[in-house]
Amino acid sequence: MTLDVAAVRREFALLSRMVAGKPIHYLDSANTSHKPECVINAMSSFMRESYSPIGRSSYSLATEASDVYEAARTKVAKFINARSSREVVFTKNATESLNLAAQSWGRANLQPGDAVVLTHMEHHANIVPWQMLAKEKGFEIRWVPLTSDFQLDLSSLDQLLRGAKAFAFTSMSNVLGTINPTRELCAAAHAAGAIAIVDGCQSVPHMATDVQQWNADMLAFSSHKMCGPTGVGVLWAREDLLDSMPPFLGGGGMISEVRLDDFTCAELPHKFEAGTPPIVEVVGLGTAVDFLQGIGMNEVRRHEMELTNYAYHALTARYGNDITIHGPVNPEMRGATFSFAFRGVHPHDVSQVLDQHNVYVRAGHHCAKPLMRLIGANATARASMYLYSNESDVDALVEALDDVSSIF
Amino acid sequence: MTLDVAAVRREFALLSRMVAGKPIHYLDSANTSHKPECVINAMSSFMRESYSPIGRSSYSLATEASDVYEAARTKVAKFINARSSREVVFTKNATESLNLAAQSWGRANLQPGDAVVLTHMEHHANIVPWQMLAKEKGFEIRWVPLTSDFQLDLSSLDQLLRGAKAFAFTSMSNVLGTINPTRELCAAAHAAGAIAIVDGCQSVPHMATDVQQWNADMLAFSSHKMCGPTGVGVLWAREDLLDSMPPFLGGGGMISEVRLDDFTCAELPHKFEAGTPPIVEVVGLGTAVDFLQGIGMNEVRRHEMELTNYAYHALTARYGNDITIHGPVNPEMRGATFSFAFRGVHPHDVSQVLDQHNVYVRAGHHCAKPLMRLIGANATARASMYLYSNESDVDALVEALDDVSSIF
Amino acid sequence: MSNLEDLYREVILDHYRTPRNKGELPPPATCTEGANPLCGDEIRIFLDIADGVVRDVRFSGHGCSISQASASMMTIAVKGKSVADVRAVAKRFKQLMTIEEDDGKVPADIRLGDIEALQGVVKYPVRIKCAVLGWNTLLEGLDSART
Amino acid sequence: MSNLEDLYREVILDHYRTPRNKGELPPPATCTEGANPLCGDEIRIFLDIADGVVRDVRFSGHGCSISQASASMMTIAVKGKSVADVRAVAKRFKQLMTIEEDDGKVPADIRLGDIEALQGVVKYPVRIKCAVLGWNTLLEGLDSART
Ligand SMILES: Cc1ncc(COP(=O)(O)O)c(C=O)c1O
Ligand SMILES: Cc1ncc(COP(=O)(O)O)c(C=O)c1O
Repeated sequence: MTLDVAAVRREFALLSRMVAGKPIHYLDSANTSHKPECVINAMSSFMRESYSPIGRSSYSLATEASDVYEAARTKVAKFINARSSREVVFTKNATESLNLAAQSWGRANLQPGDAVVLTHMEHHANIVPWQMLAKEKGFEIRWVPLTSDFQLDLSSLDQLLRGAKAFAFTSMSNVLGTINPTRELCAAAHAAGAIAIVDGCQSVPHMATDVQQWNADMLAFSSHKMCGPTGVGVLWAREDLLDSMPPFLGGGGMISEVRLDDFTCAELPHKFEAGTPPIVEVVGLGTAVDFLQGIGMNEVRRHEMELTNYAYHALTARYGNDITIHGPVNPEMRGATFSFAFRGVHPHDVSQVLDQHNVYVRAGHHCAKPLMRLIGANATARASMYLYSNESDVDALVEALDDVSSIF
Repeated sequence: MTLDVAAVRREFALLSRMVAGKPIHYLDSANTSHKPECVINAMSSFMRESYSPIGRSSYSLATEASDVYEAARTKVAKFINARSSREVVFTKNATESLNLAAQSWGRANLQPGDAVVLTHMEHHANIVPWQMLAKEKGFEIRWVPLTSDFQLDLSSLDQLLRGAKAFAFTSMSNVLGTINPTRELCAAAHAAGAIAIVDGCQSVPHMATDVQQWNADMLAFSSHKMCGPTGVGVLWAREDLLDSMPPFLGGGGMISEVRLDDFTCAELPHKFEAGTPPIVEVVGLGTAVDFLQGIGMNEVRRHEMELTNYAYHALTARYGNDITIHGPVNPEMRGATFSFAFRGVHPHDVSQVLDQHNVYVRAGHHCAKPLMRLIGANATARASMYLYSNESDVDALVEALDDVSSIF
Repeated sequence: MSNLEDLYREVILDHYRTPRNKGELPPPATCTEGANPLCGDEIRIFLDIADGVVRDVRFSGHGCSISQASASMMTIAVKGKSVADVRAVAKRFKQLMTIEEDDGKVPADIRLGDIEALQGVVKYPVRIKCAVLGWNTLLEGLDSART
Repeated sequence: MSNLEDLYREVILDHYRTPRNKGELPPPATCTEGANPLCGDEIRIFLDIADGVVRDVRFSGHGCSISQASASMMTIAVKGKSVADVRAVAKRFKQLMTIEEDDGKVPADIRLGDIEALQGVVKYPVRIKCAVLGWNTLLEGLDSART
């Protein structure tokens, strides 16, 4: 059974929006994804019919809402094959998840002389939290370099990991599309006695995730990139690790006792969910997970691989040396995210011209400045696709690029 | 022009929900408020028609969405009479806002020997973040006591503030309903050389707010208590203060430059908004602000004062000494939040019986354990009202309490 | 009158109004504390154990009718029983409360008697925590008495 | 062909393709750096100021067509002008870009000439930052030259 992209697209009202009388081509899904009707409806109906505080109040409306909220946690836990839903902490976005990892686990475990290993293809969200903490704690940050074909250069990994306490890396690059060998990287971290923290923002929405098969220690991802609402992210971590970590944000819901001189923490996962959580958003995320699983993550991946293949050939066949795609060639080794340089035209100008054709790509550094510096670009244009993208989106991109040539 | 509560109620679909064939009486608005149709619709239509990443991408859809997002910031700034929208930082909830204040301002400014002054009526959200930081930094926390009529006891305030660096207090108690003299408290803080951090969670939704008139330094509040969506909160702070504060969460959007060895911060307010913000929720909050301002905050306050008066008299007239209301008597000095003890029956049992009559009150410690200890209760039942509450809600409460008497 | 008869059965209200074995036991009896952070309920269980038998038991603290009645009924059910039997009763009770599955390990002759009146609680999930508070604290007490 | 003629006017593309005064000036000329974090554009402005007159100016760095063309046209507009006049031109330009209000303080005889071709940028708000990058850096340069 293959993904029926026309049927999928009908679920996404925004994709049939017309601008200046012409259809739009949204090619910025690595940034954020659109929302299917089922998610929008789940949120609206919940607010109209069932909205209530969760956890804290005991009347029937509140119990009902708490059940829906906790059911969403269970869905998310199953989606990534977590051992237990106690391992699933809801945050506001993946950035908060990674900051939680750094501030809570990191502040408790890192000292001068220690090292944290990152890679040259990390998003700022997996760099800056470590830099902030390193300033305070004085540990070292080491960087895994890249090969010329946009893979992690693992030749000196064991050396880099020597004495490291954590290895934090992305499972898929948001610029290059490169899919990293997450399972092997986790094993390498463990062999060196480090924990493995996976930034799953770009892979979790696009392919099946199994934290047990990876043998990862933590995983961060965002709802808004996987058909879910904004305002909610996830930190998954091994239960014993979460148990050992000090709290991150303090407030209601995360405590067991508060006296004038001290407080004690609540049980997992509440210990890490201070304050009123994004109740409606978590409900929406639960529906997004149902939606994705209804289609099947392997189908999503297959569709994107086909589209990747189609796009790669369409772009290079038409523009040859005029286009440089920063990323692996083989669709098996990459996601449907294309960063490219076009005939020396500045990416800002490229995206401006494409915009005129309702082709929406992102231009800039994609929150990965160290990587940009490495590939020698100040900015790139990036076209990224998802389960609802189709060949006509690719064709529109190819066609519109021709207009870039005609102006510049 | 007075508030037309029947008209207001028509905006809130949930309030006309029937449970077991009978209308519901939602009396837990101090916990979280329901959402008017305009807010639900603003969120749905935004997701269906205009959803897009903000800030980072430059195509027209993204620019459009950024404009709506920033317009909401301006609305919030005007709502509290901030000098500039650069002073408005979007967080995930008021709890995060207060943790931001503690972790960013506090970690940079507090040393052993310093003091932070809190009050005995604070919510855990304005206690635990300071306790967490005090453990790390070794400063002292001092507590403003209460008078027997549930006001802050200001007789020794100047002494408590001596040498303090910050005074963090709630503008309205979420348990007692007490409205604190925020402007005077800010002045007292400043006279002692301390900054004034206001927890506005309970007052901002219910009465007009003017941070300039208060002369406050920071203000935290939550969208979900003021007709807005979950998943978004606000930290307002004076621009020069925000400018002087180190970043809180690190990641995309909050940086200006990232190199392997360091990063620099973006301008306000982006410096404090790491990662993809709660885009749809901010749009919803903007609509909630429009909704509240359409009615007028003075009208909201007047309505709630009338209801407070009505409820106070209805409860005491019927139950006399059988009911103890923990909070001020005078409706001018309190919000529409009633914590009470009823004939020695445990609050959990009270709320259980009330639930059977579709009267939804909260039972527990209301995230204010130090206050509970002070008033000598382990828990209270709490009925709290909002602009959509009416006399029939109060009548239902009074009636249902009779059933508590009959069982216990 | 509401239809809460299922929850607030007469026997429960009786134990709530007139708790049995409420009070304390002096050392060497053990004292174990338990709390329910959600509603603020707190309980202490005093156990006098000798030769593998719970010779005496008391409870103190404060809480709602369900937690108080459950603790009171619990003291009657365990007093004079062997530690092994007490554990079996506790397990059966948690099965009744649907928070433990019936793994067939509790002997068939272990009966709950009056305590079964608490099964109405199952319809009110938040109250299950109230009902088991005393029992969990009891089990902790047994554990600490052993060591 | 799209209708971007408003944005990418011929004179702009000409300055982009053949930037004027691109390069560096040796000390004692001042060098001021500017950047647009959103798109990664970076610019450096070199200023040789004597007796209150901008005797020479150069720019280097990289950026999109709008930022490059704007900087190039800017160098022509300011070279040989008094610092006061340069400030007035910059102010007028920012008024054109709608990021400063016309407070009537810029003398009427200060004209922008070719630079007015950039007014099409106003329809594309994100690009305004590109257009003013060189000008803001110029103003910073004037400030630092004074001190
Ligand atoms: C006075 C007060 N402060 C802080 C909070 C915390 O707000 P939130 O849960 O939205 O973070 C609340 C509400 O729970 C409150 O009533
Ligand atoms: C690889 C990667 N990590 C982290 C993030 C941050 O996610 P968010 O902005 O949702 O916090 C993103 C997306 O922006 C990303 O692509």
